[in-house]
Amino acid sequence: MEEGFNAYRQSLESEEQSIKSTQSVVEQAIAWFRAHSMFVLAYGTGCGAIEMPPTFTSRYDIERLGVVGVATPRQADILIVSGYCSPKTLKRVIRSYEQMSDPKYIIGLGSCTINGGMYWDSYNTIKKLDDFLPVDMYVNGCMPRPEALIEGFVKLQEKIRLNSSEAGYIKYRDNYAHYRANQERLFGAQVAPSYEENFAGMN
Amino acid sequence: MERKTITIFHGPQHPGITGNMSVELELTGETITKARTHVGYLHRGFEKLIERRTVIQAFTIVCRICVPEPDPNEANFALAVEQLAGIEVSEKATYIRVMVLEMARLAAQLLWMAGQSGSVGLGTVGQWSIYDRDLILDLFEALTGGRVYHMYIYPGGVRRELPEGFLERLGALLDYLQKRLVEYDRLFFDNASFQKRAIGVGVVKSEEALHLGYVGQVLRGCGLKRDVRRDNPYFNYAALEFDIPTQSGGDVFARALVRRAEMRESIKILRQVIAQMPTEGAIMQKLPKHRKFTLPKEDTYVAVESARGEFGYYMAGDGSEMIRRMQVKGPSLIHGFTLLESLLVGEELSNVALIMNSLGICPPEIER
Amino acid sequence: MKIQLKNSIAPLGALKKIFEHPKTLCYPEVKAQNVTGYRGFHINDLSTCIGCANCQDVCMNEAIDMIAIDVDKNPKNNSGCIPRIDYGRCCWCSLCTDVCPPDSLKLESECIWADDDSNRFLYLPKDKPC
Amino acid sequence: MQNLMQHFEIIQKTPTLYALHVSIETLFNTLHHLRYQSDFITLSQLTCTDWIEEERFELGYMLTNLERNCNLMVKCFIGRDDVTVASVVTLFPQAEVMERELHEMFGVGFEGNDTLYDFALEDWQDLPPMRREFDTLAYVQSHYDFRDGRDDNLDVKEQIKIRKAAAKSAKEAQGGA
Repeated sequence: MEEGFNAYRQSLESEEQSIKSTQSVVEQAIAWFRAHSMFVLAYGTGCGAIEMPPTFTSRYDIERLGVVGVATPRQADILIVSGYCSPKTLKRVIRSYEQMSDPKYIIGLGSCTINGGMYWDSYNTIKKLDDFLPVDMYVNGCMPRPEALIEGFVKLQEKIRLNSSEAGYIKYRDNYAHYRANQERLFGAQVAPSYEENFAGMN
Repeated sequence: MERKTITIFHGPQHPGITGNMSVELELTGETITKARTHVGYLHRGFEKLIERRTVIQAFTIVCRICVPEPDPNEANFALAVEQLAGIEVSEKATYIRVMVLEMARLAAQLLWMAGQSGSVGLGTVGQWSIYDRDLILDLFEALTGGRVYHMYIYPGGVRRELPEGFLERLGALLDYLQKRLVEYDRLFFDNASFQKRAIGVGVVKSEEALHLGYVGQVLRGCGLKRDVRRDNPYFNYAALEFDIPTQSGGDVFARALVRRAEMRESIKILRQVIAQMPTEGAIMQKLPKHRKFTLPKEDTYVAVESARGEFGYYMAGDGSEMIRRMQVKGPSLIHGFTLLESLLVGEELSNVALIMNSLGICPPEIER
Repeated sequence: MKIQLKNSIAPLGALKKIFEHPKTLCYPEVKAQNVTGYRGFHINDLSTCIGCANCQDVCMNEAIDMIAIDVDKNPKNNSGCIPRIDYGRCCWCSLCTDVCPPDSLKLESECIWADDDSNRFLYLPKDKPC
Repeated sequence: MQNLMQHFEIIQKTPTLYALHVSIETLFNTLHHLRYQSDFITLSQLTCTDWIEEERFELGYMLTNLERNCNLMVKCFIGRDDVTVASVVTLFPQAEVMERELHEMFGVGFEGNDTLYDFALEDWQDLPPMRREFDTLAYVQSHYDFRDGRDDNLDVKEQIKIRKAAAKSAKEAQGGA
């Protein structure tokens, strides 16, 4: 019996066959391409940004998996929220996320995105990231090691290939009122203009 | 022809910025006419959180203050607590602390090299130097149990004994790095494309440098020999032999050359530490009433030399278990505001990332 | 300083690295090597844990809950409680293991966990002697 | 240093750290004197400590000398509410941002510094956060949510009592039978 990563992969493989039979060949191909070209927005929002250089350079070289960094939100598919978010950063993160084009995914890096982390009693960090943005994958650790970040990416690839209907950007579109209400509650009058009209031409 | 002035934000989401901060630039053509720094994207209220925690609880949080180089924070915290409480640290623990600090300095310089070379478009240097930094982090992992946040230098000593064969591993790594530094010279410091971009850019005037409180490579890059390790020795730096490299140019290239020489000095210090490391002795002086440890109603200021300059803590106790006030003085506060705002005026837009990297501005320590 | 032609050509020496063996760690295919003493997930030896809640007291992140267990594995456990750690709070500082009187709570070197459900990060330490 | 010690009541704290207490009226003149008549030409840190029991703040100007091997803390007690201190921007230009920070974090006013806008916080409505009466945990509880699922946390001391009582009653029941 394998542990950890390999066990997860084995359990997926058996599932994969049953899911694949419901997808058409074209859908499978599109999902495969999506999963193997993930462009990451170079926005280091917190501590976690320090483990991103090792992940992207020669030691761990995540480009093996088709993950590349890009400079602008318009080109990016993945936003890594690397750790704690102050409300001031969160405003910018939301703006960056809304500028990205579908399909787009969020990885929450570190404990702080899950339940506040070690800044749980700080007046200037948010505690639950998924109140404000749809997070597709959480990576645990403080700092998460580069291996953990890679594992997050691999699991995200599996998710894209097998459960493309559960992606965060679809959740964001369907439950926009919920996310918007939370954003308005935190930012008050300073909240960014509503994004809702951009959903119109999509469905 | 009338020239139009436009205002742009350089950051926070920008690959050419050193962390999560932004500079508001007014541009006429390509030339910057006014710069204003904005911080606060990473404000976590450390100083407030520390007021709510006991001494040993606060110990785990201080290393998060500066992300690229957490160890000077731990050293400062330990120094301040020891000074207020009057705790003596054993010789072996002191040597281990010096070793940790110098390893952290090397790692930080290698990370800086990746940023600096990236800002002039030399991608290969970053691929190499971050690999080499990872080798140092591997040693940290074996020694402290953490890759980036070590939480190792504890008030009263250090937390763990040296693992078996650690000094040999460190010695082998130093041999390797010494060879690599020659290759870095060829690839980066002597590279014509870097020299063309860096020489004469971001010149700091040496006559105002001392008065305005600049520290670290900015001072040493304009020929002023100031280093906390020499001027105000802590731990046992007074007993170790090393030089303080200086350059006279004051520009980005001079600061790069200072850092290049400093890496060699760090290796020199580490070799002495390996040779002199005591084999016997305790590594930890237990704090009295460990979990309910109290600080007297006193205050102090301590400073260590980080990879980017003087890093100081002001600490005041009030006779209770909590620390009344701890204020951080990082090198980036003055560099990021007073210096950067004046240095950018008259420069071209493409040099912003170059200058910011060369000053080593690290936003988490500006706003804590 | 004068920039010489040599300085333009010398960096090309880096090309000789093409012939060296790649040094990349291929993580998902090759399992990561465990480091002894790395601060990873918690393990708790239930046959020695006394349920004293020292770990809960010292944790400044309030990451540790004491929860009741069904089966008593240690007769000396007066409270019948064992720690459970919220990994949305933990910072792996290992203070809880430092203050553990019977040394039952430890950190193992396993440390990788990614999940898409944020509510799963409440971790009951594995019952494993160390 | 000897010369300065004759002029001011300077206390030596450690071999390289000196402290000097002045009143708020003489603060600016003292700093002016030190800046132009002595070696202490750099302001490296501006600290503020809240002594809420004594109803006062303690400002600390950390001066460093030309050789960078000696620090002098010039300290001054000021009231906690509606206090303005003369700004030292004219003496030390780097004080601009330090005063901006203290203004935001403690609500201390600095007369003569016209850049006291937002430093780190954006659109902050509450008390200045570093004041002792600002309770960060209460603020967190009213503004942010924590994740659910941790309600089964038990108080260990209670549990020990309950279990002891249960064991006792079980014993008594056994003894009765």
